[in-house]
Amino acid sequence: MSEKIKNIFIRGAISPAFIADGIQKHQSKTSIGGHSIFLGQVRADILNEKKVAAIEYTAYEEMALEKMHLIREYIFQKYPLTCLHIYHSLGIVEVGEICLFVFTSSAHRKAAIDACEETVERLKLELPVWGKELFTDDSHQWKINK
Amino acid sequence: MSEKIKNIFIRGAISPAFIADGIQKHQSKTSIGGHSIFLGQVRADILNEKKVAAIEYTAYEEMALEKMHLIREYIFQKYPLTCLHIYHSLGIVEVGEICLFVFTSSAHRKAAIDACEETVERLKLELPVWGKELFTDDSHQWKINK
Amino acid sequence: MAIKVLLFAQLAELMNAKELVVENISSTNELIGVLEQQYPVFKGAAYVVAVEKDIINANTKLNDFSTVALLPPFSGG
Amino acid sequence: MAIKVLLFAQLAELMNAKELVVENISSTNELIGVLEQQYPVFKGAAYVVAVEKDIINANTKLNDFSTVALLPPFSGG
Repeated sequence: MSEKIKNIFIRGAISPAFIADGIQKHQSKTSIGGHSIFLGQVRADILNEKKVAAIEYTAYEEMALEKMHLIREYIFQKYPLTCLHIYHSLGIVEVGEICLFVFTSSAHRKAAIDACEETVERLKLELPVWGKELFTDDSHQWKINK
Repeated sequence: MSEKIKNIFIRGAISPAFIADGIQKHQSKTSIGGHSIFLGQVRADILNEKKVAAIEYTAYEEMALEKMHLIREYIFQKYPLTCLHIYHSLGIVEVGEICLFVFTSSAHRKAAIDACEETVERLKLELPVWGKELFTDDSHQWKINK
Repeated sequence: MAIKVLLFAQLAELMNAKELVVENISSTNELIGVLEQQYPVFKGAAYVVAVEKDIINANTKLNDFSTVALLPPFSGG
Repeated sequence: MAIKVLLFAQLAELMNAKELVVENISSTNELIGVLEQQYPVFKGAAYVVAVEKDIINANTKLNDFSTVALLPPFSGG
């Protein structure tokens, strides 16, 4: 799977229609028996009595794409996948909107499910991406991942 | 979570637009931070040189809905979920089309991911649903789950 | 004593029927014995038995109008 | 020896800059020493250092036109 480096970044939120389109495109791949999808959605967290209105994402894009490429190669070696797609928002994503879309497909469900989870965990740890939590009172705070 | 028994059955394939609609509806639930989705897709398996063209699903519907209700209650007790939706096709689903849609949502990703996987495993084991593999030569065979 | 017997998947296909009504039966073991005697397809067929939508693991008493379902191995999803 | 230093997130905000060019630097430890001396915000700031997009765990020699990135804790996804 030594493909060229793919872009994963999308400006703004990831729309349900974009996700549907991704699913639709896989209907011609008839060796697939299962898809696993993870979606990250911006939560209206309350931090010190301030409410999150949106998250603004920035990234060290070149490095993130290189790291994502290595994660992809690792995941494809570890699991018998047909496909692996990753999309991450940059810029402002409002509360309730989707900022992360990880999509794995395989002949049998176990590979897709495990690969999806491991990809999500690894990209959260390893990609140089930052979320700035924008509060309803116009103040902000840098997000901390658990 | 002692709700009334929900229907899970849909006639024919589950469309990408239906899935997108399900995702869209959750954008107003701003306590959600992650969604996990599993999709079962009909595979063009080759069995004894015959190629699967479609699967026809039947069920003991009343029993399946009761069992699914019990699984739902168990999953909601075990995981801190915001939502859990399950849809399964009945009737004919062509190769490449989607026959199962399991959709979990939670504040933090782990609950949604684990609950989705466990729901899929349990419903495959416990729901009285049968797939009849229809081959391209008009013969058929009853599906065996691994 | 009329027992309603629901058939699914392979069993419905082999019997060319989705439902049977069997008279004078008071337990699941008795029902299975009668079915195997009358219809050879039940011998060696793989299925579990549900009474009123609950799968049973031992001989179970049946009442008039009990519903018994014979369920081949599930293959949903 | 001109080193390009990329800043992100909190560090870019505190410095009000996304990029610095620092002269006469030959290693990452030297670079960090100079930055901490000139800009107090770097003292006690949480970040890892990447040289040419690879995170380093020990002092690393820098060349002319090396690109060093200072990366606060990641919070994507």
